[in-house]
Amino acid sequence: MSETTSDPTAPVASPAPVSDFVKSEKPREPLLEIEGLEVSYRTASGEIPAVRGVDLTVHAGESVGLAGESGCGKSTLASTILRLQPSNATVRGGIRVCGKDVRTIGWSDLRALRWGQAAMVFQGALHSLNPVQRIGDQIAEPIRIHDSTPAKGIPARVRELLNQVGLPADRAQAFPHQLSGGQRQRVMIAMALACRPELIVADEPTTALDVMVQAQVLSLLTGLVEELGLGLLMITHDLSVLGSTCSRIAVMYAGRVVEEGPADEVFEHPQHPYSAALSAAFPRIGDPAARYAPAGLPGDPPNPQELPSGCTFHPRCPVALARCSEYDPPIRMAEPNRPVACVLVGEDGRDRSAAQSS
Amino acid sequence: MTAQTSTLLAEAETEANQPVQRRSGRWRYIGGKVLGSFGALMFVIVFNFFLFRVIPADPVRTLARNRLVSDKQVEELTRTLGLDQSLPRQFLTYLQNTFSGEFGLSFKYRQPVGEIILDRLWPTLLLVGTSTILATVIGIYLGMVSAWNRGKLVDHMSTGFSLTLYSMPEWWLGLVFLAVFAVGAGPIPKLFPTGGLHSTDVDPTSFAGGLDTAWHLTLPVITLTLAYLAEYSLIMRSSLLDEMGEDYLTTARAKGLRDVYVRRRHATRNALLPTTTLVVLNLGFIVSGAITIETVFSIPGLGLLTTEALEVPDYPVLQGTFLFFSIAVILANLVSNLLYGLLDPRVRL
Amino acid sequence: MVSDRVKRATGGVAAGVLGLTMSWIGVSAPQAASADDPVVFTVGMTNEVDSFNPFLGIEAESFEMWALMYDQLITYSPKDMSPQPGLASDWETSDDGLTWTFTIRDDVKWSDGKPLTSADVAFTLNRILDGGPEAATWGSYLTSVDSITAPDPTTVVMKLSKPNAVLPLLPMPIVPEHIWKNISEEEVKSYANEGEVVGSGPFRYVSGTAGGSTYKFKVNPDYWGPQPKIDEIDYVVYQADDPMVQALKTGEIDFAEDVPPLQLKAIEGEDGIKTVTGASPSFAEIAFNTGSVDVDTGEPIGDPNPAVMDPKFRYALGFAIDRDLLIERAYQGGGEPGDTIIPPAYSQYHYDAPADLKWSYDPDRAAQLLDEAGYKMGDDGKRTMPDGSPIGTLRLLARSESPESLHTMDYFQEWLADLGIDSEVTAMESGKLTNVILDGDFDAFQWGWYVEPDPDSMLSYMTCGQRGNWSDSWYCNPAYDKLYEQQHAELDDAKRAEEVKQMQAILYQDAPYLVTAYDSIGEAYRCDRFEGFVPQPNPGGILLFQYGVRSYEEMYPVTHCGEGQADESASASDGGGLGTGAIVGVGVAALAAVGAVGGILLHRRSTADERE
Amino acid sequence: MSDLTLTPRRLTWQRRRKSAGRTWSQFRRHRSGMIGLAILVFFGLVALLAPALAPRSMIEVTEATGGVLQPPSWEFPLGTDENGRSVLALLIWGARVSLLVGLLATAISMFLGTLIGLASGHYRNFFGAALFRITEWFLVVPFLPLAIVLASLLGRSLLNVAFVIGVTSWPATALLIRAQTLSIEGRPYLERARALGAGDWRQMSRHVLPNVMPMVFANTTLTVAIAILSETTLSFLGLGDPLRVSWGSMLDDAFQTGAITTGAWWYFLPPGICVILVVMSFTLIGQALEEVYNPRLRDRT
Repeated sequence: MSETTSDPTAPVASPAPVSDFVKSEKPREPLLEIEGLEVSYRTASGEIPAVRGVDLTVHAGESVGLAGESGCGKSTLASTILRLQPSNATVRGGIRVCGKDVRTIGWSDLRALRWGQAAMVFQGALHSLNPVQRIGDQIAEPIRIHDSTPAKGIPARVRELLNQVGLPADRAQAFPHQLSGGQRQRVMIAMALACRPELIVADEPTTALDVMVQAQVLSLLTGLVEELGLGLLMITHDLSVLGSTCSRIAVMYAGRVVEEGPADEVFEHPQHPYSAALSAAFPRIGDPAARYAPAGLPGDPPNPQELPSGCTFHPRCPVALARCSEYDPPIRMAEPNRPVACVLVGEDGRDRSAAQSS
Repeated sequence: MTAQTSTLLAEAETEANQPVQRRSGRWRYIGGKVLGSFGALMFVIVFNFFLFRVIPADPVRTLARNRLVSDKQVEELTRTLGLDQSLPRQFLTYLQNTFSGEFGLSFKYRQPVGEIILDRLWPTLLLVGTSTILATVIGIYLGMVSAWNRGKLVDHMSTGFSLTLYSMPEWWLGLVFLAVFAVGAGPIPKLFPTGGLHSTDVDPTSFAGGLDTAWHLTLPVITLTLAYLAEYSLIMRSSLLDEMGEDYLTTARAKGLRDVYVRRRHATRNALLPTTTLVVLNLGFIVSGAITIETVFSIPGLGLLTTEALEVPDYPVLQGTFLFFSIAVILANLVSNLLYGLLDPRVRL
Repeated sequence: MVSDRVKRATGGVAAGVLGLTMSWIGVSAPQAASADDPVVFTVGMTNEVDSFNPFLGIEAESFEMWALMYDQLITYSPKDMSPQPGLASDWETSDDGLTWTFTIRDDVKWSDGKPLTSADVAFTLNRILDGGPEAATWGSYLTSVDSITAPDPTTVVMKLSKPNAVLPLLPMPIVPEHIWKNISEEEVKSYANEGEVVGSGPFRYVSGTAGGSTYKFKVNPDYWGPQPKIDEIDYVVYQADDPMVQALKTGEIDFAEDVPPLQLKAIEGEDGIKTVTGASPSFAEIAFNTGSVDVDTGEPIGDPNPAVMDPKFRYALGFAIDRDLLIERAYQGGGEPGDTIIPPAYSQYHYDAPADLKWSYDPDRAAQLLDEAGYKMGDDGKRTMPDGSPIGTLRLLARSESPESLHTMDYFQEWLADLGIDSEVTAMESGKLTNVILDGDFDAFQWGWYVEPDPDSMLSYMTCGQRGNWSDSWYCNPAYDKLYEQQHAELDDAKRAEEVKQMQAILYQDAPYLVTAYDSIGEAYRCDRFEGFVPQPNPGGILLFQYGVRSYEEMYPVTHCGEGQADESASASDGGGLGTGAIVGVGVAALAAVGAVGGILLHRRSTADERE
Repeated sequence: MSDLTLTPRRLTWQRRRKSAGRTWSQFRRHRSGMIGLAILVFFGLVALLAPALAPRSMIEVTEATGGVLQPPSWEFPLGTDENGRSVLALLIWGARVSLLVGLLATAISMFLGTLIGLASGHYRNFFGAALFRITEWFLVVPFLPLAIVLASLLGRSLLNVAFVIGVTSWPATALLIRAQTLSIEGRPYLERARALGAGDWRQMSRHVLPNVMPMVFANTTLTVAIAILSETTLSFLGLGDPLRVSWGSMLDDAFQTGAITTGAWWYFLPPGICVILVVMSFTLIGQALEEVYNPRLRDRT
C-alpha cells in the first residue's frame, strides 16, 4: 500500500493554484495514463464502437475534466478505468492506473487497486448506495478490505470521514432513503476517500443535484482533492462545472477527444468548433454578448452505429469545409500541450484565419 | 398459492399500508396489521359455521345408515349430537365454544375435536415443516444459481426443471414415487414403505421408532419439497434478476469486493427480502396443500382428517380443521407482513 | 482469504452426516426372532375404530374391538349365526314369552381380578334401557323390555310388555359395574374408554386411540373360554387399499381385511399368501318409488313416474337385468347375483323363488310382460303407458362416491333403452340422495343394505310405518305389515322362518326392490404365518370381523403354507423393520453424497483467488 | 380508401388490430411462448376432434371390450383401465373436460375478479375499502378445504366444479386489477373524463378497463393453468363430475383400483404427463404475454 502523500488532518498552506503546482512537479509518474483506448459493445445488432481512440493522463494533484454530450462514450471510458465495464464490451489500448496496466493485472491485484488506489464517485447516489444497508456500514466496507485500520478503529475512521464531508457523525446509522440528494453525494465522496486513494474518478457527481447543492459538493470535492493532493478525473456534460474546478479539460465527441488543454484556455478560447459551441451553450455572468448569441447546437449526437464519414462532427459543424465530410483529422498540437482534432487547425496549427473567412 | 398471487398480495400489502406509514410510527403499522388479521379471523369463524350448515347431508342419517334401526335410536343420536337445537341456538353454542377454546365433540369419534386435532397435528407439522424448510433452502439456492448464470445452460435447466415441477400436481408426483420406490419398479428395490407413519413392530417413542417414522416420511417429504421448491426458485430468480440491474452492485464491485461477496452480501440479501415474505406467506397454504400428499401416502394428519370428516359430514371436526387452516394462513400472512416491515428499512419509520 | 473456521466447519459436517448414517444402519437392522418372542398377529384394515366405548361407536371395526375386550351374553354360531351360549350358559322363556330367565356362568373374572356376576349383566342392560347414547347404539335389541333384575349372582330375569322374537339375541358387550357406575350419563357421551380398560374378553386392550392408525391387544391369560394360541394382535389402519396390499406382500401385516376384487386377483398367485372371497350379509339393489306420500296426511308427494308405481312394470324389469354381467363388470367379480332382501348367508330365513317366478336375464320375457301389463311398443319405437301416453324419461339416481352404483345405473339405462324405455343417469352425494328420496322426487336409485343376523330390522324397513324414516321405496302393503307383526312376536323358529319367507315372496312379486347383487368381502392372509381361521357362515363366510371372535380363538401360528401343525418354534415376527438390503442402499447413497459435497468444497477453496 | 373517411369506431378498431399485430410480432420472438402455444393448439385440437379420434362408445363402461388393466397392445395402444376401456380414448375425452373446466373456471374468476377489482380500485369511499378487505379475507381462506366443502355442497357436476374453482380463485385477479386501476386512476386523463361528467360506470368501462385488459389477458392464461391443476386435484379427491371422464378422474380411478401396486403404469402415467404439458403451455404463454405487456419484466427470461 503506497503511503499517503500527506497527513489529511495537517493544515495545508493557502492552496496554491493547481496549474503551477503541476508544472513544478512534472517528473512524477502520472496517476492515470490512457493511450489509444478503444471500447466497443457486442450486441445483437453488431459491434457498436463507444470509444474510438482516446489518450488522457492525470497526474497527482491535478484535476482533469472530461466533457461531452451524453452518448459520447465518457461513462464507458470511466468504467474501464477500474475494469467495471460490462462483459459484452471489448477493450483495446492501454490503461495504466498508478503504474499498473488495469487490463492485464490478476484479479487480486485489480481488487487491491479498486478503491485502494483509485476510487469512484457515481452519479445517482440513491441508486449507487445499497438501499437496505446503513451508511456507516457501506463506508466501513472498503476500509475493512483495503485498509489496515484495526476493526475497533473503523467507526472512528468513518466518523472522521463524515466530518470531512461536512456530515454529522450520527448519520452513520441512517439509511440512504433517509438522506437528501446532496447528503447522499457527500456520503459517496466520503466513501471514495475511505482508503486514502490517490486517484478519484467522478462520473457526473453533481448532475442529479440542484445548482446550490451542486456548488457545495463541487467545492467540497475540489477542496479535498487539493488538500490531500489527489488526482481527480471529473466527467460531466456541464462544461462550466469543469471550467471552475479543473486544471485541464478534454472535450470528447462521438468516442474521441477532439480538444484538450488548460481549463481556462479551452473554456475561453476553444479551438475546436464543437468545444466552442459547447462553451457558448453556458452563459457567463456579466458577459453581455452571451445574452444574444443563440446558444446550443442543431441536431443530436451521432448514432454510434452509423457514425458520419470523415470528421464525425461535420454534419453539425457551423464552420465545416467540403473536405471535412471525407477527411477525419488526426489530433494535432494547435499550441504546445493543446491537442485539437480539427482540419482548421492545419498542420502547423497557424492558418486559422483562412478557415474563418470561408 | 402461486408465485404470481403471492407477489400480488405482497404488493397490495405494501401499497395498501403506504399511507399509514407516513403519518404514524412503527407501532401503528404493527397494530394495523394485527387488527386486520383479527378481522380476518372473525370473518373466518362466522363463515366457517354457516359454510358447513349448508351441506345438504344430515350427519345422523349418514352415521346411522345400515346400523341403527328404530327411529327412537335416531332421535337419541340426534339429541346426543345436539342437532335437535334450532340453528341460531347452535350458532350461539358454537360461538361460546370457539371462544372458550372448546370445539365440541366429533360426531364420529365422540372425542373433543381439540384433542383429535392435536393428535393428528404433529404428522402434518412434521411433514409440512420439514418440506417447507427444505423447499425454501433448495428453492432459494436454485433461484440464486440460475439468476447468476442467466442465459447459461444451468439457468435453462433449472428454470425448465422448476417450471415442470410447478406445472405438476404434487400428488401425482407422489404416486409416481410410490410406484417406483415403494412398490419397486424393475431394478429399483422396495426402498420405502408404502404408507402410514410407523412399522407395527417398532415402538414409536423410542429412537428406532423415530428413525422408523423418518423412514416412512422420506418419500412424502421429498414429494412436497419438490412441489414447493419450484415455486420458491422462480420467485427468488425473478427477484434477484430485478436486483442485478441495480447500480449499487457496480459500486460494491468498484469497492474491490470479490464477486462472490458482491452477490452474497448485497444482491442476494436484498433479493431475499421480498422472497422471504412470500415464502412465509406461502407457508399458510402449504398446510392445506398437505391434504393430497397425506391421502396418497396414508399419513393420518390434518389433511386426511378433513377429507374423512367430509364424508359424514362431521361438522365439529370440519369446523376445527377449517379454522386451523385459516388461522395458519392468517398467522403466516401477519408474520410475513411484520417480517417485511422488519427486514426492509424503506418500509419502517 | 477464507478463514480456517470455514474449512473446519465443512470437515465437521461431513463427519456428522457419516456418523448418523452408520448409526441408522446399525440400529434398525431387524432383530432376529427367537423362540420365546410373543406370537404377534398383525391385521391391516382400511377404516378406523371410531370409539372404544361400547356405547358410542358405530363402525364395524369398533364392534370387533369390543368383542375382543368384553364378553357377550349370547354369541352367534359360526355355522349359521344361530344364538349360542356366551356368558349366559342357559336361558328359557315363559309360555307367554313375556319373561326371560338367563343362567350366568360363575367362573368368569374381570382383568382386575374381580368376579363377573349377574349384577354386571343387569347393570349393563339397564343402562341401555335408560336411554342416552347407550340406547342409541343397542336399544333395538331390548324393544318392549320393561325390567331387568338380578335375583342372585348367577341368574338374570327380564320382563317384557310384548313377546319379542329377536331375543335371546343380546350381542351387547357386558361392562364391569364397579368401573362404569361412576361414569355419569353426561360423561359417557365423550368417555373414550382408552388407557386402563377392565374387560373380561379373550384379549385385553393395550394401546390405540379412536381415529388413530394402530391398535394393540394382548391375550387374556385366564380367559374362561377356549384359550387363544396367539399372544398379541396389532391392528394397522391404511387410508387406501393399495398400501395395505403392499404391506401384506412385504410381510408388514399378516392379514388384510376387505381387499377389493381386482387387487385380490393381483395377489392370488403370490407365494405365502392365501386369498378368500367370503359372502357378506349385505346386498345391493335398484329401488323404485312405489308411491311417495306425506306420512301424516296420506297425500302423494314428489313426482314419481306412474309407470314405476305399477308392480307389474317393476316385476317385468326384473328380467331385463343381466346380474352375471353386473357382477363381472361393475363388481369386478366380487359378489354373487342377488334375488331377495335376506342374503343366502342366513340360510334359515333366505327365500328361494320358485322356478316360474324366478328372475333371470330374459329381455324377451320382460318385453312380453310389459306388453301384457299394457306398456306396448309405440310406433316411434318407444313404449307407452297403458293409456297410450308416452312414458317419458325415467330418472335413475346413482351415488357419486360408489363406482358400482354408477356402473349399475349405466347398464340399467342401456337395458331400458333396449326395451324402448328412455332414462337418464344423474350422480349425487349420498347425503343429497337421502333428501331427494325423502322428498319423493325420483323414479329409481341404486343403494344397498347391511343385514343383521336377525332379519327383523331389515324386514321392518319395508313396512308402512317406516315410510319417511328408513323406508326408501315408500312401499306399503298391509298384508306384508300383518306378516311382519306376526313374525315379530313368533317364538317358534320354524314358524317364524316360514312367515319371513312369505314376506319375501310378496316383495318378490311387488318388486319395490330389484336386488342385483350380494356383496362379497375379499380377505387375504399370510398362510406361511397363520392358519386355523373359522369362516362365518361356514362354509363360504368371512374369516374376521364376524359376529363373534371364534377365529381369534381357533387360529394358530405356522411356518409354511398348507396344513402346517401348531409349531411352537414358529418365528412370527421376522418381518417388519427395514429390509437389510434397503438400509445398506440408503447408507451407501448418504456416504457418496457426503464425499461429493466435500470434493466440491475443496475444489472451490483452491481456486478462490483466481476467480473474480 | 383514404384515412379521412375513417369513422372513429373504425379508427379504434384499426388501432386495436395494429396493436394486436404488434403484440403478435413481439410474442413470436418468445421461443418459450411459441412452444407453449404449439402444445396448447395440439391439445385444443385433440379436445375438439375427440368424437372423430375416438368414438364416444369407447369410453362407455357398457361398451368396453378390453380385459381388465391390460398392458398396452396394438388394439389398445395405451392399455385398458379397470373396466376394460381404452386408456387412450379416455385420455382424448379427458382433454375435453380438463380444458373446458379450466377455461370456464377462469372465465368466472376473471369476471368476478375484474368486477370487484375495478370497483375496489375505483371507489375511494368505504365501499371500495370494504371490497378490498373482503378480497383480502377471501385470499386468506385456504383454497383446498373451501373447494372440497363447496364441491360436496353443490354436488358434483362439471359446472359446479368450474364454479367452485372460479369462486375460490377470483381474489388473486381482483388484487391485480385493483393495483392496475389505482395506477390508472392516478393519471390526469381520468380527471379530465371526470371533469367532463363521466359517471363511475362510464369511467370504469370506457377508460380504466381497456387499459387494464392487456394485463388481465396475460394473467388469464396463468389463471387457466392453475384452474386446470385445481380441477385435476379435485377430481383426484373424488369431487369431480363422476359421469364425465377427466384426467383427474382417471388418476383417481387408477389410485382407487390399485394401478400403483399392480404396476399398471400405462394407466396413471399418461394423464399426469398430459396435465403437466397443458399447464406448462399456459404458464409459458402467460409469462411471454406478461413480458410483451410489461417491458420491465423483459429481462426476466
